[in-house]
Amino acid sequence: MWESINSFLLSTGFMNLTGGQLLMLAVSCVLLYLGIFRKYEPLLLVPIAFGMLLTNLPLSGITDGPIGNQPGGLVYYLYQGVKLGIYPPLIFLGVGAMTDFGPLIANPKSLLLGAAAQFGIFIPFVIATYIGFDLRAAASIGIIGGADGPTAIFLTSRLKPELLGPIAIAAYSYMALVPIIQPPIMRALTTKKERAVDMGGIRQVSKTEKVVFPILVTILCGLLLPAAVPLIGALMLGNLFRETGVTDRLSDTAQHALINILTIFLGVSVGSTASAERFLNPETLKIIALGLFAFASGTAMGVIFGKIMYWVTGGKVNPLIGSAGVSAVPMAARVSQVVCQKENPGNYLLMHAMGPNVAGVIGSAIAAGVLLSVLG
Amino acid sequence: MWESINSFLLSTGFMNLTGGQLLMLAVSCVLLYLGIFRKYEPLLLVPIAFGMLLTNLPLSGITDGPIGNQPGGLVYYLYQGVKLGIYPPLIFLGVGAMTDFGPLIANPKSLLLGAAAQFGIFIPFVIATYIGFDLRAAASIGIIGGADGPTAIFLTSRLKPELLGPIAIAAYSYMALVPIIQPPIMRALTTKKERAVDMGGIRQVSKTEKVVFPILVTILCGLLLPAAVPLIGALMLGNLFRETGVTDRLSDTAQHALINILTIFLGVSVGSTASAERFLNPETLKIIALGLFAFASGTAMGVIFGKIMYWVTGGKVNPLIGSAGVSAVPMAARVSQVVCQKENPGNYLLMHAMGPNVAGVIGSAIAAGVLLSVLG
Amino acid sequence: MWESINSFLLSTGFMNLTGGQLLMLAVSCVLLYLGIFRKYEPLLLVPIAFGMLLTNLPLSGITDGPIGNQPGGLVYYLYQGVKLGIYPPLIFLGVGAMTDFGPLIANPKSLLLGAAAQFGIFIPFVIATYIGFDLRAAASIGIIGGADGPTAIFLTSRLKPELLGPIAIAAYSYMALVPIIQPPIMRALTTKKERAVDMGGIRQVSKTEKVVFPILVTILCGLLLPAAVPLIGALMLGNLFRETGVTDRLSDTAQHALINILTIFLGVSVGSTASAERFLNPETLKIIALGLFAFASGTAMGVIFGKIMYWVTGGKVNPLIGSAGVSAVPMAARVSQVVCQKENPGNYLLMHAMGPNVAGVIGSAIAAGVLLSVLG
Amino acid sequence: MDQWSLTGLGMGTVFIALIGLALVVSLFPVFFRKPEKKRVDPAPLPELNSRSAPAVSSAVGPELVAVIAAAVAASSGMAPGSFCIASVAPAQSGGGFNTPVWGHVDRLSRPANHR
Amino acid sequence: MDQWSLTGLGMGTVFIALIGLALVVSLFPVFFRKPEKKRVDPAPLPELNSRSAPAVSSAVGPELVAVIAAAVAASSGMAPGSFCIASVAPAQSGGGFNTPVWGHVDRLSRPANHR
Amino acid sequence: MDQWSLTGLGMGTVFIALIGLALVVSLFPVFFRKPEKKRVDPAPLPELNSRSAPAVSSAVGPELVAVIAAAVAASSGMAPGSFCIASVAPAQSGGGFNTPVWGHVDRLSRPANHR
Ligand code: NA
Ligand code: NA
Ligand code: NA
Repeated sequence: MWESINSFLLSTGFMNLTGGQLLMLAVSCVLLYLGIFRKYEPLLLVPIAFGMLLTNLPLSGITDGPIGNQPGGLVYYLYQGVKLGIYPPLIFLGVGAMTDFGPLIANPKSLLLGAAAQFGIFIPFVIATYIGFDLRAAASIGIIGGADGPTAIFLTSRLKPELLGPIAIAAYSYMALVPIIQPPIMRALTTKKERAVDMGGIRQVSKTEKVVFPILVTILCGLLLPAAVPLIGALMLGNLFRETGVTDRLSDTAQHALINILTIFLGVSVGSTASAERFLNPETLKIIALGLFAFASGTAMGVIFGKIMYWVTGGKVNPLIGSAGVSAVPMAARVSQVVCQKENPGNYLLMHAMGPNVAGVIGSAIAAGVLLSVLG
Repeated sequence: MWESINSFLLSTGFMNLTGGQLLMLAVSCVLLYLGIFRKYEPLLLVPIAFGMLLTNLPLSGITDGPIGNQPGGLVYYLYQGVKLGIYPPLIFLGVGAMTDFGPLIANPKSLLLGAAAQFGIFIPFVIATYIGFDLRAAASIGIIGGADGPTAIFLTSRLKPELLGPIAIAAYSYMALVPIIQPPIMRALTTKKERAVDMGGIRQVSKTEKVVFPILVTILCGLLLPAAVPLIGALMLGNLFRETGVTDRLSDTAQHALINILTIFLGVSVGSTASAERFLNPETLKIIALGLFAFASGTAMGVIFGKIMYWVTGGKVNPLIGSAGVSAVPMAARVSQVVCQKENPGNYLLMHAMGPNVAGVIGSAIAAGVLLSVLG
Repeated sequence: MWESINSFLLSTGFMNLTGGQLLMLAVSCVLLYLGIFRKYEPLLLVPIAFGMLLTNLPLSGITDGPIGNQPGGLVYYLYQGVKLGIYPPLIFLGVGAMTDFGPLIANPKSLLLGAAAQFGIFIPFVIATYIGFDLRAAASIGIIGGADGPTAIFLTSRLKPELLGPIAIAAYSYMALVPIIQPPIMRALTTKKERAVDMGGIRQVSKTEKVVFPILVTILCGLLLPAAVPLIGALMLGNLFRETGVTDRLSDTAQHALINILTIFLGVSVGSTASAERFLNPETLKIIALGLFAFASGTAMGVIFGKIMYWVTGGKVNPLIGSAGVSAVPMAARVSQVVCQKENPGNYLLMHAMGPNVAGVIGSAIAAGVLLSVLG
Repeated sequence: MDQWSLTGLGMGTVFIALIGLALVVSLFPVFFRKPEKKRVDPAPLPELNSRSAPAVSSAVGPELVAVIAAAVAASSGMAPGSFCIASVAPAQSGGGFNTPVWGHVDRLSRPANHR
Repeated sequence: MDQWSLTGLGMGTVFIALIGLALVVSLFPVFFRKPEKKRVDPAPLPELNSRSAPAVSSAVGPELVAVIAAAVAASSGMAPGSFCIASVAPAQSGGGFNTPVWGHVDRLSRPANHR
Repeated sequence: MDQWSLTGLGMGTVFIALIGLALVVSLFPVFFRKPEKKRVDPAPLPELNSRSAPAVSSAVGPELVAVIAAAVAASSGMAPGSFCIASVAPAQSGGGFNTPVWGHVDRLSRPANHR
């Protein structure tokens, strides 16, 4: 009996915990702290951090595949939805059902700013290739600058699944940090006068326009870039459910039960890829650093294009709405509003900034499609 | 670089769009229009039409299966639930949880009318075999006359999956058109006096009866026709959840989150079977025509049996409730009511028509079971 | 044609029903009666009994696996989530989101009582090995004493799936019978004075404590017993969603849409394992008998440990809260309350009994982990 | 089987099934006479502090065992009395607790939160 | 493809796509002029006993058939008139019933329960 | 392992685990003293037009980086200062925007709809 107790003791996690795993347990507790008490995108960071915690408990086998007759672990099965690219588009379905493209339709110029901010994907991508990452890893790092969780996870799961953990954590953390990362850059690149520009109200958009928009985007983007169809198509189908007025049941489920279930599954299984062996190496730090740079460069390029539009239109466009092009809906748009109101407290810029903001979602899905079709 | 841009251009959908696909994009836009603005069963037609649209965007690969290590497309995975016969019974679970069999229990004669209307399945089935369809295709076409989406999709996915697109579209479109298809037939086959018959009130049904009914139907139909168990069993389990009074949680989820999620998945993946190659051929037109004929003949046979019951009972049964036997719950029952009120405005026939209406759901599930057990 | 009608008749269930199946149909109707009209855990017993009913309708094929190109039956696919161990942890996610560990945190001594009641697992386990069950079957029978459906199903599906039917039925039935099984044992083992002990109020627990608790339990239990991670981890993640205050969306979905969907799937597929061949044998009776004994012995050992704590603390602990350690949340705690109030009507013991009650859930998950790691 | 036999078989089965059902259902009023006045409130929750509501009859315990025992006995040819569990004592106090576990957890835990 | 070409291709595609979209969307006001005053009530349910609400225009029937027939004809080179279904008679009564089936079942069955 | 050793192991593990937990939990009052008066309102939404609510402390930025850097350094034996990101400037304005993105999309888009 003593020897079986002994063998049992040797099979406990306490006896098998590596230093790296202990460190990772600490890191996941810090992420939980940031998610819960500092409210860093808690809907994603809490499941991700909990997945990290579970995967770093030794010998639990929850990420192991099936062996012979023995079934695999729980997280192994949940992870299949990430691996097969199922969760991110379906989460986008819910995001689409939550998104109002009205401000974008009212002001189609917004789309240009949503395009410009995608430099935040490609600048860090190029840099990453020069500091030693291969093209697929560099593309996965660059997509952090898309500021869009499902897009980042979709692309990374196809190109470089071993980097899923740090990339998802970087993407969601920096999205939460947008109100801290963006304002200094925005102020540095604009003059007081530019920041004070009042863009007036936005025109009202009819139901018909809102219904036609998602169908049109799907067809045009789908024809231009077939690889973007899963993301764009799902986003636009969700938006169509929202706007028809006769599919409220589907819209409601897409933006509640379905997205919440998949967010739990996605978060836990993405977090579970962050095992100590994979996560604790200098690459992770480089990813975290490049991710910050991605957000910063996207912001900067958005603002710079905003300035160009300011000049071209003779001062009618407030360049601060450019920074909202990085996505991070709706925080980046709110940052534009807050920074603007510092100069001109009565200026209600939010709706104007929502245009580039949602355009940024489309823009980064297209960028992801290009990367996927060339490298995938 | 130019050659890679060139090869990229050649990989866009614009360069690969066939005329058939362009046509199909137009057809899906028309279906979206009918679903959204004309309210043709929008909960199903919108996802189906969007699935058609997606599948006809060239090179997107969303319906491709996995190749080696490369995962399959999103819709390929969603389609598995159709292919394996999982979605339709689970959708029936929700339909059962939404259905009140009270009017049927109060008036068991209704079941006969629900049976008679199933000629609407077998008459077009026989005709289809004579105009060149094989037995499995003809059965799939006939089932359109069941006027029941999940049943039609369940049977077709097992017998003739390549016809799923046109059959699902025909089934849901004609269900939406029931108020236009049925009244002329009903008036042509009945006299003014028959249409005016007032059937009085219906008796109150106790909770015990409502609880016993689904259990009994499952056992009797299941013993008579094993192949109908998935559909009938799921329908009746959902209804049992509704009626027990102690499983409201399950009933609520079956008729909201679960049915909505599966409706999205089912609709998109059924629509995705309608690629240009498959859809654009004269067979599709024949299916559309036979589907209309199926609805018409089901209506006619229901009314004729209603007339027989009128004679047998000495004028106590209004033959207009016979047309409700085609299912298309609850529209066919409402049509009975409206046509009746034309003659006798104070006559409240709706509850009497709900009996054959829900009986028609059971009837067509049984008919599907017979077709499946012989041809499957 | 007559011969094909004949062959069709021979393929009906009526012609193929065995006496055992007829008996099982009757048993499932009785279980439905108990679930619906006597309210024996209806959320589980109704789907389980309906699954039993379906599986005993001959020739329906709903539990058959795929053969060649022919897809499997509906319940075959639903059962995969049981077989692969996916449903029970995800149901525990919802249970965690519904559970308030506050009373346990306020009174950590409760954990001892939750441990003691686990003798209710191991005493019948030992007895079962002596009356002819092998170790894996005996462990599956013992776990009935854990009074925790998902834990029992998780362990049995891994150790002895052929016993799933009787074990799940026994577990849920006896949980429903806790108010009848426990009180005589509780009164037999305690004095009037002991039963009247007033334990006062419980301290208020801060949000921070409630947030830290699930993280800590996951780490400590996960390190001690890796095999318990799926159950404990999911339970605690659900509880974390509940307590953070920033993940209410996820908590809400975990305790409604997700748990309800999986409860339906789990219930039906667990019930479907109870085919006549498997269920109708003397083993089943022994399991039912041992299950009752399991509940009784867990109750008794909980109360005995409660008495020990009564003596050690000089009469400050009411031994009646010990019986709540068997889990069966929250009924066992309510039984403690009711039995206590018989002696001392003003004594509000419920919150004190909730501590051992929820501790019992953790305790039996750990016990299941030990059994799984040694026998799995 | 040709299309006509299949049609005969199909409509025949549909009519047999639905006429059979109609016959059985038309007997319902014989078996389940009085319609209840109102739908029973789902899972009536007894007042926590009250002593009332002994809703579960004292005979409730052995039902499950009796039924399964009878089923097994009938199926295996054992004498029904040869295996006996009679010890589920009909608790005098009882208590009407038989309500869905999860629903309860939910309701119970709320007051605890707000104390 | 090296990182620079890929960047060119990527940003190029993003700009082409979004500029293209911007152009198309900026034509919206031309095609869909008047914004509606208020969002149409989702699936307006006609009063069960009223005779009003002939909301479905009488031309609604043949649309589906016409469109699909035209599509097939265009694709297969058939003469458009060679296959004809004209019998979907424009019902004078009609009735505005075209609302989601499940939603209706739900609404309809409730009064039935409470009678 | 026979049934008795397994029982010993099982009950032993259960007791060790739960006693261990009990010990740790009984230290909670030492670490987390004051119970908060009321549960914090989930994700308090700042008034869109107000300037108040700089809820996020200015030190929030570098936390994530610092922690992960320390973890990597500790694990890889690098000198902690050899890789440095110090540029997450503590924004004076800040803004309390750190709330769940989807929840917000939802809330934000509604007024836009109803304008
Ligand atoms: Na973006
Ligand atoms: Na039907
Ligand atoms: Na327990």
